[in-house]
Amino acid sequence: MSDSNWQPRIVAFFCNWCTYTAADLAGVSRLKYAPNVRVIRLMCSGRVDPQFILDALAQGADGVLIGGCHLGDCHYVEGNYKTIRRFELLQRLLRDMGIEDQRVRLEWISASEGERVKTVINSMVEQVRALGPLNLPKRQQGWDLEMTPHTEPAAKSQPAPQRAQAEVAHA
Amino acid sequence: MMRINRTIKYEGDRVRGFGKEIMGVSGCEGLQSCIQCGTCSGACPLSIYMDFSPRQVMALVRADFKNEVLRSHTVWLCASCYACTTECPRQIRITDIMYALKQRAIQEAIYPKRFPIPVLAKEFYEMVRSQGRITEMLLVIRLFLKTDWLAALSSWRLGIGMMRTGRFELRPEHIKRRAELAGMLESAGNGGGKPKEAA
Amino acid sequence: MKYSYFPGCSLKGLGRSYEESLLPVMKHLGVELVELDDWNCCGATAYMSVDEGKAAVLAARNLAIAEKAGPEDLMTPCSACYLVLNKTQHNIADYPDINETVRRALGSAKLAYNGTVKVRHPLDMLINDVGLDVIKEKVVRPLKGLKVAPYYGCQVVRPYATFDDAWNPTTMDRLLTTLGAEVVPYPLKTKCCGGSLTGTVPEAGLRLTYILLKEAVRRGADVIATVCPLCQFNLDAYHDQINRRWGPARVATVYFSQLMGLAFGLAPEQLGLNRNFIPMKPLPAQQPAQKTTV
Amino acid sequence: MNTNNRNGDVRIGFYICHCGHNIAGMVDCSAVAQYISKLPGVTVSRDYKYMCSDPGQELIQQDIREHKLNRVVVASCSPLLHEHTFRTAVAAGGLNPYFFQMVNIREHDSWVHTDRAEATTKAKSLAHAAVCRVRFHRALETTRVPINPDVLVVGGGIAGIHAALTVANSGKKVFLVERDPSIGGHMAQFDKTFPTLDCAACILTPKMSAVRAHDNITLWTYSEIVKVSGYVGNYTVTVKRKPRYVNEELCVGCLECINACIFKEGKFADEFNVGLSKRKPIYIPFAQAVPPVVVIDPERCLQVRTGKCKKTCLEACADRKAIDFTQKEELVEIKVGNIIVATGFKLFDAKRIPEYGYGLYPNVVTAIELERLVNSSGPTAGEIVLRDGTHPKSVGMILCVGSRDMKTNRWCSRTCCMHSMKLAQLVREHTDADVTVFYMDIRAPGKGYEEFYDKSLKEGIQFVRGRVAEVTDWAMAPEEEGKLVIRVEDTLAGFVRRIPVDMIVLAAGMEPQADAQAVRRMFNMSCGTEGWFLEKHPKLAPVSTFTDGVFIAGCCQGPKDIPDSVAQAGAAAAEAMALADKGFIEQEPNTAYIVEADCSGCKSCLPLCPYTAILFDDAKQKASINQALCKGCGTCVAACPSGSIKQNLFEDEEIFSEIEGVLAYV
Repeated sequence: MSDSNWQPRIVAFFCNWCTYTAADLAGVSRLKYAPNVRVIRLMCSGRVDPQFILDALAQGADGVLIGGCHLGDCHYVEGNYKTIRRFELLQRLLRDMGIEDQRVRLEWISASEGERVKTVINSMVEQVRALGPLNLPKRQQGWDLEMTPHTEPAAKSQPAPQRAQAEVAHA
Repeated sequence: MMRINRTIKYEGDRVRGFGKEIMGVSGCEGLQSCIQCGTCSGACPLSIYMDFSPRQVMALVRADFKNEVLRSHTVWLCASCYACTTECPRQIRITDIMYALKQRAIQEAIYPKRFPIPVLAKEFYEMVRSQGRITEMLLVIRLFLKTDWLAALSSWRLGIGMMRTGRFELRPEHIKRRAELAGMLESAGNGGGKPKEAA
Repeated sequence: MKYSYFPGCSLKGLGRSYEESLLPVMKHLGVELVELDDWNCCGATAYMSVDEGKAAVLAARNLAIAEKAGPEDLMTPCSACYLVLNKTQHNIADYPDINETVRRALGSAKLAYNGTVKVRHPLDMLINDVGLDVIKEKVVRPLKGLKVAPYYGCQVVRPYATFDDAWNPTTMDRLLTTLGAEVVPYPLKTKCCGGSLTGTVPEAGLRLTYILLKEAVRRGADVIATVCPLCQFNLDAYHDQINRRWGPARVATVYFSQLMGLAFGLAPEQLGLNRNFIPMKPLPAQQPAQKTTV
Repeated sequence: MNTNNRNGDVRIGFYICHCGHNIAGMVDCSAVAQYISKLPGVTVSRDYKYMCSDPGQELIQQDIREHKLNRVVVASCSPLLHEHTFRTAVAAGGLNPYFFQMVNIREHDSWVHTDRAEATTKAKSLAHAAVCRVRFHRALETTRVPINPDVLVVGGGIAGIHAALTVANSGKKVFLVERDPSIGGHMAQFDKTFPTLDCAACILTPKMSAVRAHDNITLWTYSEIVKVSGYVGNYTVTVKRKPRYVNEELCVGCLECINACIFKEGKFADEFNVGLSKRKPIYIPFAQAVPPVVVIDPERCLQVRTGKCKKTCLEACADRKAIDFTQKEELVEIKVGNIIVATGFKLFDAKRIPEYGYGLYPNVVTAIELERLVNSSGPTAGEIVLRDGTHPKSVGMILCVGSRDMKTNRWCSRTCCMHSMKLAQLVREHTDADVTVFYMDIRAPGKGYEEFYDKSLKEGIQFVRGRVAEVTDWAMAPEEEGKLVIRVEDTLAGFVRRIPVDMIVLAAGMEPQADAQAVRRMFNMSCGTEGWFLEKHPKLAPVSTFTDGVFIAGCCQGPKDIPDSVAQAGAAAAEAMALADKGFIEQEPNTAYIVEADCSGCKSCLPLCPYTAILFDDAKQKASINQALCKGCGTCVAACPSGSIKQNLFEDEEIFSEIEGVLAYV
């Protein structure tokens, strides 16, 4: 938190049917919440590839929020159950990488819960603000340095985000 | 002779910001959504003795009629039975609003003269501050001295009864660490729930 | 079973017969009560009228001491104390400004409160922890034929109690039935007794007391059972004034713990029953105390 | 289409909409346009007052022609609102409509933030992301799926009845499924209807008969929906038909069997008369029931329960042989294109407000109970009587019981004011009792409703403005002895009153059906926090849901009176008919597909698909996706270990570039 101008940047993946609609409802209801979240619309939270999350963090996001329908309410029957499974595995990986649990959050928000969009986003922003910047791109450089002298296959710092980054290097 | 009163209210009679101030006290924010249904007054066992019903007090506070509210008997007749708070369909904590109003009345020394209830509250406050506990008989005697010592005489029967039943206790109860408590209350600062600006 | 015990000022003064009866009854049930070290006045309703922040500090000091003393629940028999301690718990949790005031004040005396204490009323604890079965086993002299009006008053069920219904509480009804008493339907069981208004504005306060007494008489009650020292005092001490103003409404008012003691076969003088203005009539159909064979 | 190749020359047109003041008030639109204009590939970047207006759309089309744009990004409102509009505009300009991306800077930005600089920053980064993403877009084609013209209507109250008749009259087949043994719903229980005071049975019965007589309507009462699958145009619905132990085709409704039942007297609470009368185990719900067929209560019938009854009913039915104890529960599968859900409401249980003494004092009744008492075919033949059989001299009506109350239901039930005033007038008509109505606010905004209020006042009905605090039976004054006492603040007079009455009528409010959540899940609808089914748009799509081909009507969407329910039912019928008449639906081309060369044949994807759209070719050891079955959730895409599954409109590179874009602008 050295930089006093620092503002948390959070990437959100919202499912089209529940959470995205709820965010629209929050807008229609003119609820006010923190401006730090950038929403990317997907059809279902089941579409959230763990690589998206890693990529977002690698690109400089300080947190990632995933929003889906409540369990049992998925527009596609059970996509959100798949989301949980992946999410739990990913959190283990993130923990190993030293990334705090609170930075990546999974929330169920139904189409009618505009108010909840507001509270979830506000609390997420506050949580991430309290944790401070993630600075994963910089940290990655540090890991690379650690890696270079030894060539053992350290499971700890599997540079998954790098792979993701490589895939989007389209320029 | 027919006595008539003028009851019109002018804008100048309002104390702008009073309603907002009360609604800003923790626990009193619900007042904003009052729909004047009168459940509070209907549920209140003492509303029949009040000059303004609890519902009217809610309306007066919201409309900034500070002097009317603080001068009324209503807040002092509230016995804190919480019937209004439990029954209010808007879940307004009416009892807590009454407390906030009592606090302001005492702070600004606006309350009916020689009215025993605010005096009781203040005596109670003082006794707790100095002793940490309440000795009821002592409190009652001090209350009578400050309000209506004649009434004390008329209650002699009750006093004798208390002696007979072994409850006429004038030795003040107090806690051991009186200084600790006094210090704590000191550092709590004044002003009903609202902390002083952190130093 | 062990509990922290917060008696409150009234149980040392006007309501001492409540403590006098509650302690032996609890002991009889094998419940250990440990009085809170150097407890102070909870602040009651009067203190909140003067300064809500300080009122919260007063209550919080007791909660902090209880938390430090151990993990036991904090039992408090006085309705006002029960309400104030619970209310303070809620306020500390719900309102950051109150939380901050309390934290600062407790800190000045090297105390802290983390919100872990559970405040319990004896009725809650008797029904839910001890259990009516255990109580029934201890009854050696059932209160057969005794008609009791169960009077809960306001602050024990409103608005923070969770152990019973705010409109029609039944815990004491069930307890009294277990003791063998007959509970009369008493629609005023949660109405206000007038509180301190009986002394300060008797015209209004005593009228409330009178209504309670009159309805109990109308319902044929031999005795009113209560859970609060102020209720007991109001219903018991002002009969001459009430009589003068509105006519007679004579019925005794005792604590539920005193009735428990009687049913357990404890001596009346051991239970503070001698402290009543209007004494309770001897139990109808006096049976010799005998051990029931179960 | 010379520029479809993603590696070709990308020429992006960017448009930011002011939406009047809605966006421009919080976002500096020209600054955003300026910022975007500098990004690579952006040919045109403009801000404009209303992009969705005709000139706005024309602007896009003109730019496509003049600047040879091959990608379009519009930053405006939610794509759920206007994506279709702009895609159509892009197509009209000569581009494939899927070379378009929309940015939501109204609902997700200007409306929810308060700091202009921050909101502008957010708009820039969201727009940046869209510009990054759109370059990867590909030309896609929508697919057309035919629609089954048949319609299912769920619920046989007035809304369901009206919807079914409307659709059937247009010549389409309708299945009307009702859970109870008869259609008619709550309306059948009413005596008169406000504000015209015409008899409910007189106007409802003809419609009920019409349902039964209609060639296009298949009426299944005593039946419930248990499963729904498929999608708009092609739903498969499983209906559970409960055994009524009476053959509907053979029963003529002569009721001989009821007289013959071994129970000589009614013994069980009659549902239709809300327990005010008793019925036998074999009964007809009410005189005008449709179908006019008896039903046997399996919980009560001795034969069904024990198999040891003399079966006097069978004897009475004789050679008609309509009674059939061998009936079993049946599951029937039907195929429909559209579904109208009209499952109605449940009455609030007045016991939940103990202050009013319902269930404790026998002469505290609910409005629907009074409705049955006033009805000439009701349990008292239209006489308003107390439990002891005498006539009340005074009646108090308490409004908003379980409405506008945060401890129970916070919404206004909308009908209770009018309903209570109607009952008040009927009480005045039937008895000489004084009637006092206790209200918080009288809400009479419908056509002829205010006039009805006026009529009530003129008929001498007392109105006391105040929410009743309690109802007791303890007397404080001589006139209160033996009465029910209402304690209330008369807020207009300004004091507390105690009002003794003989009878109290509680206007219990409406709440969602107990199984609303299960029904919602079955039809894939949303619920508001209160539990009412959620319409797609509160103003502009009031009977649509978020699931295409599923419409809602009547009180399942929220409290309403008969006129509103009927209007909504008509609207839902029209929506369903419009879809059916179109004959096909266009499917969003967001399906997943497999790049066969990359598929390793691991089969990880197979169990993930809830629609069994993924097939596996054992010979080739490759998976493939049936485009007709795929719904486009993308779950398999995220799971494929070899990255061989892709999703149209949500390609990995599209999303990765969107991530990069939102994080590009600091």
